[in-house]
Amino acid sequence: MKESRTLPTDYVSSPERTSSGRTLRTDEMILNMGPQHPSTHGVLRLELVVDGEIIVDVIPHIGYLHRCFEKHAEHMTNYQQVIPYADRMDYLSSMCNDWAYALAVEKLLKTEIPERVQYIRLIMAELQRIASHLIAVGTYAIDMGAFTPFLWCFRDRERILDLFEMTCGARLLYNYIWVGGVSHDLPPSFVEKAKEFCRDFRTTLKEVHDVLTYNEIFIKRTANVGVLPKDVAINWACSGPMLRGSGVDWDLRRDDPYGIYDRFEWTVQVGKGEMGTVGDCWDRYIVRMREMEESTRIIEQAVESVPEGNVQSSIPKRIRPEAGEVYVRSESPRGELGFYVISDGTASPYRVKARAPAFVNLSVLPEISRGAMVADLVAIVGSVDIVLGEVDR
Amino acid sequence: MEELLRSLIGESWILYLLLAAPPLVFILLYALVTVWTEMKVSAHMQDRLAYMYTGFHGVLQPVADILKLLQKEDTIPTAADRPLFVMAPFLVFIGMYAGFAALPFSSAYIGSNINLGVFYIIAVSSIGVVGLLMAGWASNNKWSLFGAMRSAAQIISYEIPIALALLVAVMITGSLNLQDVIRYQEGGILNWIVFGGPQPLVQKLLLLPFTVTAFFILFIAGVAEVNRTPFDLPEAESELVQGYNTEYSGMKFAIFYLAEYANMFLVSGIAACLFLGGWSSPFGELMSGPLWGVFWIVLKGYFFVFLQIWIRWTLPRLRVDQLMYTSWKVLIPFLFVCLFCVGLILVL
Amino acid sequence: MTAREIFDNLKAKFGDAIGEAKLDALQPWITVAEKRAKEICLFLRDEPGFGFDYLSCLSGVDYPDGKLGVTYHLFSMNHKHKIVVKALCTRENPHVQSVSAVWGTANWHEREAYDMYGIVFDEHPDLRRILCGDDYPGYPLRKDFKVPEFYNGMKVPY
Amino acid sequence: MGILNYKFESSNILITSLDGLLNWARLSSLWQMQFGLACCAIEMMAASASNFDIMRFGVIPRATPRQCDVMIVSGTVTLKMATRIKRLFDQMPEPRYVISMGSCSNCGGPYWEHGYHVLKGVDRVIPVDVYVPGCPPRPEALLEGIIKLQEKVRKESLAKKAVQTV
Repeated sequence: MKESRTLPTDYVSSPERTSSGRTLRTDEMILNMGPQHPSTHGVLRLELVVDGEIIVDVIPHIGYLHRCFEKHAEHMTNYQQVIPYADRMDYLSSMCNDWAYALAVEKLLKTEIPERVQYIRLIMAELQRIASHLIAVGTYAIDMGAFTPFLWCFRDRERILDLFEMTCGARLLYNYIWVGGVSHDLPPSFVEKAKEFCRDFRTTLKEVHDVLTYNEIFIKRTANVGVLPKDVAINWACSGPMLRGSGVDWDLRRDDPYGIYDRFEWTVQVGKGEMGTVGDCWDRYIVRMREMEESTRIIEQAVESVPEGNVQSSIPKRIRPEAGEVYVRSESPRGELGFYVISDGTASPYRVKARAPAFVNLSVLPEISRGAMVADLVAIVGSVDIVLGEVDR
Repeated sequence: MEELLRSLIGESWILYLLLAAPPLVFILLYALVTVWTEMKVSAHMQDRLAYMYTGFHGVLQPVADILKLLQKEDTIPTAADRPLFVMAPFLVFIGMYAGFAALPFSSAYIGSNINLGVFYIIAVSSIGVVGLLMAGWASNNKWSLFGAMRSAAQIISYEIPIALALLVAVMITGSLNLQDVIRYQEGGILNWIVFGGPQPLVQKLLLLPFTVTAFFILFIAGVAEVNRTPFDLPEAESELVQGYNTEYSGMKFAIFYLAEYANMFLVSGIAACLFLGGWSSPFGELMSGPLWGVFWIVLKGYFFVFLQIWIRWTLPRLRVDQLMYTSWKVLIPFLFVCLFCVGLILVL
Repeated sequence: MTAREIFDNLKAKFGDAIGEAKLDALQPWITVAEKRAKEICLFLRDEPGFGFDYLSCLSGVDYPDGKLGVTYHLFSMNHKHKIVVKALCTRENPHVQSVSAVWGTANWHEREAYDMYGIVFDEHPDLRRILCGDDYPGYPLRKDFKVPEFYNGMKVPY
Repeated sequence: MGILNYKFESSNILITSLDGLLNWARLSSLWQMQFGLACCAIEMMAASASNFDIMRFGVIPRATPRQCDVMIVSGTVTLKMATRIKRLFDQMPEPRYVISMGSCSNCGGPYWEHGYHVLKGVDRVIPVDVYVPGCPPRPEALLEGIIKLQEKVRKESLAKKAVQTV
């Protein structure tokens, strides 16, 4: 396949490095990383211009998993039918995608959501956040060369998947949160199992902290690497742990509230530059670790007080929202997940645009990886935590 | 053993074959065991089981792997430099195997009992680098080249701490002959050089901190020398795909694999010989003798192989500049201090 | 700041460049001239009263009346207010001024809109297709898009 | 004695037992190519993680196609990726096998109708040995796929082929 390559306009072909008064000219090498590479987390392709091991420039090429989500959404015969495709968009946080899409359509419909549904959705989204962050942390450990924490993370993730499975029968892609409600009610032993999980999960977190977070080598590899300053982060519209890692106290769950997050006690975790500079890879990593703790807290509070009630609000089988458009955003594990839905009054959406957080977060990659080493690039890509299904949609 | 065989067979090529064969047999057997051990040890650290379906708990898995690799198509990339590409794995293997020639397996058996044993091992262990560099260059793959450059830089840098650490032991024993070094340490665990050697008590206590430091550094540098985590940069999977052996398949890859595992034992064995009494029994006269000697050195060597496996599945990987920093700015200065103090104590 | 105030302010500053607006919609929007998008966006970002420093989303749309459009969802981190800005262009001459110099994030979003709708963003530093291959025929999200029978020798329809 | 005669005519004992040994080696050491495409890749990772532990069958992930025996196409194959998958498959040395994991790579899955950028089945570019259905298949289903592939390998006869060609 033919693909053109362009270099940025400010690119200098042979940088001159002066050492002890003499000029040393070096040649760059173009290195193709991906689409099949162990650390690209899927089918991302990075074109690296390297000078030895130092990265001069990175040109990401995406689209190797472009599955035409938006086209499918327009061609569905029903608003509800989009949800399975939203599931497959960011396959690590299907629950959050479903919720975000449902929120958008519900806003168009101006429906009220039963109280029980609010609780169930919140519990599911937070469990999903933990599951997603566990993969982020686990694969990050692999990128750093430590294999064992990855398996520990997956072991605990399986317990969350068990909870999902007993609720809706699926392990990965759930189609659980529907417009106006959820597909099934919670099974009888769910609350008990969820509490048990929250209790045991703290032990795993401690284990991962012991073996990875405060490991000297790990800190050396991630601190002061890939520093994303606050203003750059906002200008490039980064969101989620990426933005919080840069020290911006910003969480849509609190600042643009949706659901019932305001009823629980939890804090927004922000990167403080404990091991290096604010906004480095270690900060992004630790924000994820601490968010898992916060999510556990939220779940513990929420499962205590799930009210009885209906799990489907009374909306017609075939939804026809009045013509209009809405952009609704929510905090997925990777950041601001927005759905821009245009309705023309018929039963299927006229246009659905998904604002994928990973897509936006990835676009800042060249900005933060120039001048780093090849090994650092692996650390940076890992800390951005991309899911290619979402980047390419 | 050498004399015995010489008297039986006389000076002929069969003699040399017989003398050279034991390490090869050992390497093959050891590699099969270690591949299995590595997977099982890692699996039990990670709450799983690993190989289960080939023989009892998968003990035949390495055999299956080797047999399968033998059947694989032997691909050589079109753009590769064919002669170098084919030669590289053998060169790596030769470098490793030549090292085993001077490794004493017991008081009765050593491939070649040369007086410059330590020096010889340091010298031949660098041959492997040429092979790695050749592999990376000949593959005509940029990742391979990266891996090769990294491994060359790494092995050359870590050769120096290894040589200096060995020098500490050599200074105490006063010999470069490995058999002599081991005989010097005979008579129980307290005579091992890591515990100061068979010196008078005061001198021994004075030497102790330096010998222990030198031994630790030798172990760390040894791990780096064989490219194991946290120093596995040449084949860092998440960075360089498979490093220098990216383009190798089938038997050539198997040889690289074998050489890596054998190298693990070689550095462990040398550390054991110079600091832990080699084939000598830790209980003095008890359980000593030529055959017990094989047992002891394999046990000691294998203990460090196990440690290397343990470390590999626990620690993340260093970055290339941090690797160089560790060698040149941490390990080497420490060793210079050790060398100076050991020399001072021995003179006094 | 409410949508009405934002609209009035913009109207006072840019006059004709500000087109129709729907301020009573679920999320009020303002239309701006596609040739002056960058200038207006820069004002929206830098004017202290507005402070729209966060471009949430930029999407291309193919409207039923045959026009193409770009929708910007702006948000201010300081003032916590939002506004939707739209720029419309015709199918025959799909040119819109790029805002990637105002918000870095617009770079990839605009490339995506170009890829999907064929909207050309003038002054964009690196306008290439982003999701589809470089030689992919047509702009897939346009309503009149026909799936190609073959692409690079591979059959595309089921 | 018909059966015995027949056996001696078509093959001989030596080749049969050598075949058995070689097939056993190949089927118990199926090194997998470490690459994932989409959702199914997560289930593939879950299959190699502690709970399912695909390594019990001797399946180890290798990062380079040169050292792999089986390619698990885990997820949607897009038109842009299809050529890359073909190349990766070409880089794998014989004998090689392909497991198509999930509906997307079997036939396009949910993207079969409007997926203008989705290849409707990876078998349009590379030959597939085992299809694992599901969207995504559970890790158990992938394990089943591995077992099916092992059955297939067990019935092969490489040695006979080699003798015949010589």
